[in-house]
Amino acid sequence: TSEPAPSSTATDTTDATTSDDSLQVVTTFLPITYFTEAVAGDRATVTQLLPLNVDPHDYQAKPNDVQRLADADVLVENGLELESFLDSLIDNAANAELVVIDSSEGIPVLPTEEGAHDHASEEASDKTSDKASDEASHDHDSHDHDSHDDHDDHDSHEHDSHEHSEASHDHDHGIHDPHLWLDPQKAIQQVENIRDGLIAADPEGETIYTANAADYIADLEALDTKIREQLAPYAGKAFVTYHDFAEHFAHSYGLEVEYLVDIPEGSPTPTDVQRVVDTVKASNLQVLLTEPSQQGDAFGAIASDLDVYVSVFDSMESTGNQNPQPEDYISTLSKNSDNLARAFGEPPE
Amino acid sequence: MNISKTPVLSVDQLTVRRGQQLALQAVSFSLEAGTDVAIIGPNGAGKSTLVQSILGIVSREQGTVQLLGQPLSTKKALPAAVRHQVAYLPQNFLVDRRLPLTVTELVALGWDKLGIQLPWAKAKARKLAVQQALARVEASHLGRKFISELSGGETKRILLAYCLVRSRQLLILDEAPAGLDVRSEADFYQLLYELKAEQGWTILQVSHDLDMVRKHCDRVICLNRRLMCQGVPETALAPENLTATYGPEFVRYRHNRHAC
Amino acid sequence: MNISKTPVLSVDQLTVRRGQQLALQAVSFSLEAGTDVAIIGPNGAGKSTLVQSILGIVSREQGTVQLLGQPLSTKKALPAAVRHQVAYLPQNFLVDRRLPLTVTELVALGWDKLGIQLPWAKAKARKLAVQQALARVEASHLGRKFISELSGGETKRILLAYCLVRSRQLLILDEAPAGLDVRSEADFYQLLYELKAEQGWTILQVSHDLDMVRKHCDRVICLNRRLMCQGVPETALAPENLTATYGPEFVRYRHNRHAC
Amino acid sequence: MQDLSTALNLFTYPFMQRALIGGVLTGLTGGILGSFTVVRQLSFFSDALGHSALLGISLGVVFGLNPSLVVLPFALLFAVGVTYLIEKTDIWTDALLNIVYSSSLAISIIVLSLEGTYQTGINNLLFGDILGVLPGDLLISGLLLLLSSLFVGLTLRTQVLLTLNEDLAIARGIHVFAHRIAFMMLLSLVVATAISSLGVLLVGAFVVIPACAARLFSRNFSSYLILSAVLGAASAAAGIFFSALFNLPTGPSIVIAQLSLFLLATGKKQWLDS
Amino acid sequence: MQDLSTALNLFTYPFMQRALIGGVLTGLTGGILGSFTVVRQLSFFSDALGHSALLGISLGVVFGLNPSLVVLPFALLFAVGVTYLIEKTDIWTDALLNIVYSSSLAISIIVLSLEGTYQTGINNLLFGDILGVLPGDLLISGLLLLLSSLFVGLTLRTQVLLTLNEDLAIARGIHVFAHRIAFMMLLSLVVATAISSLGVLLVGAFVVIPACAARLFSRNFSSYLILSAVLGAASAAAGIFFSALFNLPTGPSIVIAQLSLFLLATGKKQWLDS
Ligand SMILES: Nc1ncnc2c1ncn2[C@@H]1O[C@H](COP(=O)(O)OP(=O)(O)OP(=O)(O)O)[C@@H](O)[C@H]1O
Ligand SMILES: Nc1ncnc2c1ncn2[C@@H]1O[C@H](COP(=O)(O)OP(=O)(O)OP(=O)(O)O)[C@@H](O)[C@H]1O
Ligand SMILES: [Mg+2]
Ligand SMILES: [Mg+2]
Ligand SMILES: [Zn+2]
Repeated sequence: TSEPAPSSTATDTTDATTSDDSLQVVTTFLPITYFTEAVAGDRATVTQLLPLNVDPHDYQAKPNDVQRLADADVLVENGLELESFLDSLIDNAANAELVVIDSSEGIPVLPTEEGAHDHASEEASDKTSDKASDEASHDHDSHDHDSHDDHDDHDSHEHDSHEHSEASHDHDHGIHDPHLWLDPQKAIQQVENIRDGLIAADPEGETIYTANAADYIADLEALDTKIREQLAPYAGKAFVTYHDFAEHFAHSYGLEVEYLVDIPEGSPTPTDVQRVVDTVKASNLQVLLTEPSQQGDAFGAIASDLDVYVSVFDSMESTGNQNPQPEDYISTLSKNSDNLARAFGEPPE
Repeated sequence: MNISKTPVLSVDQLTVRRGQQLALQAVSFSLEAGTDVAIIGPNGAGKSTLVQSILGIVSREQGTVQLLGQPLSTKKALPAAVRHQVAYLPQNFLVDRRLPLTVTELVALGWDKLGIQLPWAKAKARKLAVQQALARVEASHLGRKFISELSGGETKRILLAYCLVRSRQLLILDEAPAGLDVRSEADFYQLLYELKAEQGWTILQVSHDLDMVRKHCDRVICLNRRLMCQGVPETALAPENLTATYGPEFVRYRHNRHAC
Repeated sequence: MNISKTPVLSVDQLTVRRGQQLALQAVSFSLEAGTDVAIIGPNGAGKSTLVQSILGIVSREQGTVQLLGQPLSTKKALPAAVRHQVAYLPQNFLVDRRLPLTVTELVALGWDKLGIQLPWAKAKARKLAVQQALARVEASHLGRKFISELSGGETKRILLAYCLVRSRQLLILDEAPAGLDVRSEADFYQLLYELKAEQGWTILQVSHDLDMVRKHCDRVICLNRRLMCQGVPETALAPENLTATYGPEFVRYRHNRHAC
Repeated sequence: MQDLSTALNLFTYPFMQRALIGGVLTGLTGGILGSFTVVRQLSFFSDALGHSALLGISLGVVFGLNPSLVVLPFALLFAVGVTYLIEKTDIWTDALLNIVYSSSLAISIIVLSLEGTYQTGINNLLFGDILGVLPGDLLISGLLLLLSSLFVGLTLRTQVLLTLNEDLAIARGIHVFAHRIAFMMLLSLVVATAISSLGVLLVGAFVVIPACAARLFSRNFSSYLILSAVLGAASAAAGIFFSALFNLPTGPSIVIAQLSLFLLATGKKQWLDS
Repeated sequence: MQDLSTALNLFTYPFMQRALIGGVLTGLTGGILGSFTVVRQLSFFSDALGHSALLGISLGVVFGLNPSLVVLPFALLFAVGVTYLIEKTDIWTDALLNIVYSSSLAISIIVLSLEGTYQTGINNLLFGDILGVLPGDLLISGLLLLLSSLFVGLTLRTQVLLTLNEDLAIARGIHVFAHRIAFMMLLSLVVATAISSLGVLLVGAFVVIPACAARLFSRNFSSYLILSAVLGAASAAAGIFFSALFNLPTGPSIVIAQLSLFLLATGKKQWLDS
């Protein structure tokens, strides 16, 4: 096509020439593309369905997307209802051969619990999430905000039609926080899921996929170790984001996360602001964190009142970078961790 | 008075409030079929209010109105039986200048019986009636113009065509000839005469032109918030009645005008 | 003609297009100071178009207009020098009925020099002038009403007060007396006479009332898309001129009207 | 730009055919109702309804009702309420719609913040997914087109007179308030139904833009009405085609097609006027 | 509901004090400009501008400009463009605003869907954060209030005549188009500046609702204008207070306060009329 589909494959030749010989893999959005590319390497052609700069909450389907799904062999999604536009796209593409890999399959998740912004009700939800999480990282009983993921999406933008039609609650919202990828431990499981899925779809590539995945997982383990060490001194401390999007991350590293509003377009009440102000004072925070695509200066007023800085925590749902590489995931999350450490007062190197 | 005939319109003890004041107080009168009746009175006397409250455009505080034997309620729309029997030409005709309605289409609206019907129902008869009505007010050349593109006098003529495009029993005119040129004004009175004499229409017109009223009308109603007098022109337009209606200095003015 | 005096208004070869047609073709005339000039002509003759194109409300296709010695351009607003010297009373006065403007406030707008000024500037003089103007058109009792709450004739009076609340050199009236009651109409002509004779205003009025024109005006301009004739009433209103302006059957109508 | 045959090839997919048919049907309906809507200064009705519907849905959620069952009754209630307010307050129609619009947004935010229920993104209703039109949606669109054509067709004269001048309408025995309510209810029905598949933005555009373009082109009311419907359908078709050809999101492409048409009409008017 | 002393205690925080001052200042400005905006059928101007501003920002980003530098020139251009279109097309003002609104949304989505632009959320501008008012914002609000008061105060007569009847205005030597543009530019300046801290919703409500409520209360134009400003300020203060007392989001609380005022005015009118 003359309008190249967003592709981050290093060897990105036109699909017309490669479509017959190599596996055509379509991914949904950025973190999934990182992971899939890391596993596929040169063995398959990986293209991302969404433009790089559009996060899944915002997506408007184009006619040609259907065709890309119709021509694809494999589709990799994050799952947990984040990519709500997919159902009708897949239906329309009518591609019986399409293999869909749900990268979140089988990964323990943090349940979202509606309401419950009051800190009183949190013990119960902590229990639930503790049981649900069987990963290495220990849990903190005092973990404050498991219960706040009553929105399943983040980041500054548009929270467009997530259809949580199969939500088991009587309320119309996702039951699980879908932002697994912000926790490297869960990212590893996603990579494993993708690896297994690709092997199933392309058994001949098994050795390549296994080797690639192992390399990447090693990197992720290293990243996890780095972050764990970096943040260990601050265990139990709270950090502040504009809205509530870092649950998985915080959970994994024994931190608490305080936030101003639960969803990006939520309007804070005076008490919300008061709570943040008081938290910053109590934890003696140096820095408040916003997302890179957050419009304007959301924390500006509070930051200047408290005389602290504003820094960034990137949730990686979209990027301005034209040619993202799997290593970007590592560096971005590492950067997030650095910023966080600085927020807790670590002196800059 | 002819007791055997039901009057075309009868208004009984009509009281109407506009804003804080009473614009009309206990006005009663009735119209005999086939007569041309003028309502006269000073500015703000309640003449327009009277005709509007008869038709239900302004709500009544008290009193009853009967049109062609049917009692009218201001809560409900005009009853089906009288709906097409009455035509009304308003004093001010405010329209949205951006509405793309042509003169022909406006006049055709006067012809339609506004029920449920196909848009092209009776297109031929309709077209013919519209053409005749436009010719009657000498406005055939205006047919394809938008109503927002007319001069003041042209608008008046078109409204007149709207009223008489279909035969009626009662024609209510609020200062219809104001804005017409001298020649059209004469045509207008001629037209009213024909409608009345040849087709038996009853006419209720608001007018400031006492000369014309004297000459053309069968009865006169003098109004100034209350009914000041009514009767044939000779008596109703007698100086003492006019003085009562328009105020004490009235006779001098009349004199002035007629010093020709 | 008096050559030494510059005319108050002079219109030269004015051509104006409205929609597809030319509403005015090559109309030229001029007004001497202190005269009362009538524009007459049938409906759609272009009378309103003429006054509107003089003031720049409708754009001109050709021709020039000079007001008090200042050339006017339709591209630009009226020059500052003449801005407060001319008042205009339109034929149709369309306002948004929801605008909360009172009669007093409307008339006061006529008094203001619309430049940059404090809202309370000269409040006293203004209030007095407004009161006087309202009294002059017998509308003092209407001062606190919203302009949307007036009857047709009341609106006309208020507009008149708006025009004469401050002294002017030129008063342009488009069918001002239409809608006034008999008594107010007489007052109106009396008022015009005073303004002209005592205060030296020049008056340009569009009128359909030939009797009044004959009696009150100094000059008459007969218009029917072109300038048909102009002159003192005796000559301009002669039967042959009227026939040329209004069409051949005109004389019969005149006869009809005067058979009193 | 894709090459033409690739683009045309897309139309062999049923989803494209459905989008095309759905777009054309809604274009016709929008054009027919829009010609009156615009004249009655109700241009922002769809936007106001769309944002109020959100409130309806959140209240529904609060009371444990199924959102899709709430929408239609809510829309009808909304129509009655707005007509009543317009009638009673005698405030500018667009201002009133704005008040309704801001207030419903504000109330829904507060309700949501109180209940802590999931925030159905405010913008959920803004963009629909015309590519996700289902066969059943087509049926509904068809029915609404039929209903609107019947309503406007059979009461055309009444509607025109009502729009022209209320006094004249009353003097002809038209029950103004009843007719206003009927029209508003029909409009809200159409808007509410279409919103779920097309989104507020597209529905609003379908109602307003073709009618305005038609206004600039037409020299009488009948041609205005017909042209409005035709332009609605044509711009939908053109927009979907462009969307396939240039690989752009479909909904916005339709709006752009409508806008182009409007600008064309403006240009033509400028050119004629000078 | 919190207890009163807790709520009052909130006002010892600087952010609450700034919110209060900012709200009152914007309420005054909105009321002053709003009284004319509403009469001129520009009620949806803020919404149209808000959504177009997004387009301006995305285009700015495409051309590598700093978004905050783009917004003001864009808003002024927008004002000129809209005034020009209203003048030239002679289409209903609200319909035109709707066209501008839908089209800018559609174009921005398309621009965003092209590659290489950075995603800014459509809705970012909808809800501002009155609690995030910076001391610098207060200065700007103060300046805008001053500017608006001066403009409206010093040209009051001209504005009123212009709003009343265009023909009369021309006959009095008023340059109608220039005055229209000036007013629109001022309005767009106020709206564009306020949007970033208050959000489109709140700005729109500040402009429309107090003016409509004032319209129902007042018996002449001067009281309409003054009351509109006063109600704007009072409802802002009341809204912020309620927000503290009942622990509700601040922006929506202000809108609710304004709405209550409007309904009160409606009720009073009903009661007087009967
Ligand atoms: N807005 C408009 N657009 C197009 N044509 C118009 C417009 N207004 C008036 N015309 C046409 O221009 C011509 C002159 O109109 P004008 O209003 O000047 O007439 P007039 O002499 O004032 O008539 P009247 O005595 O009825 O007031 C008429 O043919 C009329 O139809
Ligand atoms: N919409 C309104 N609201 C309040 N008062 C009104 C309204 N319309 C008219 N009035 C008042 O009601 C009274 C009667 O008005 P109406 O229009 O019936 O007078 P009219 O006899 O027709 O006068 P004209 O000869 O000037 O047409 C007047 O005092 C007028 O000010
Ligand atoms: Mg009257
Ligand atoms: Mg005229
Ligand atoms: Zn997210």
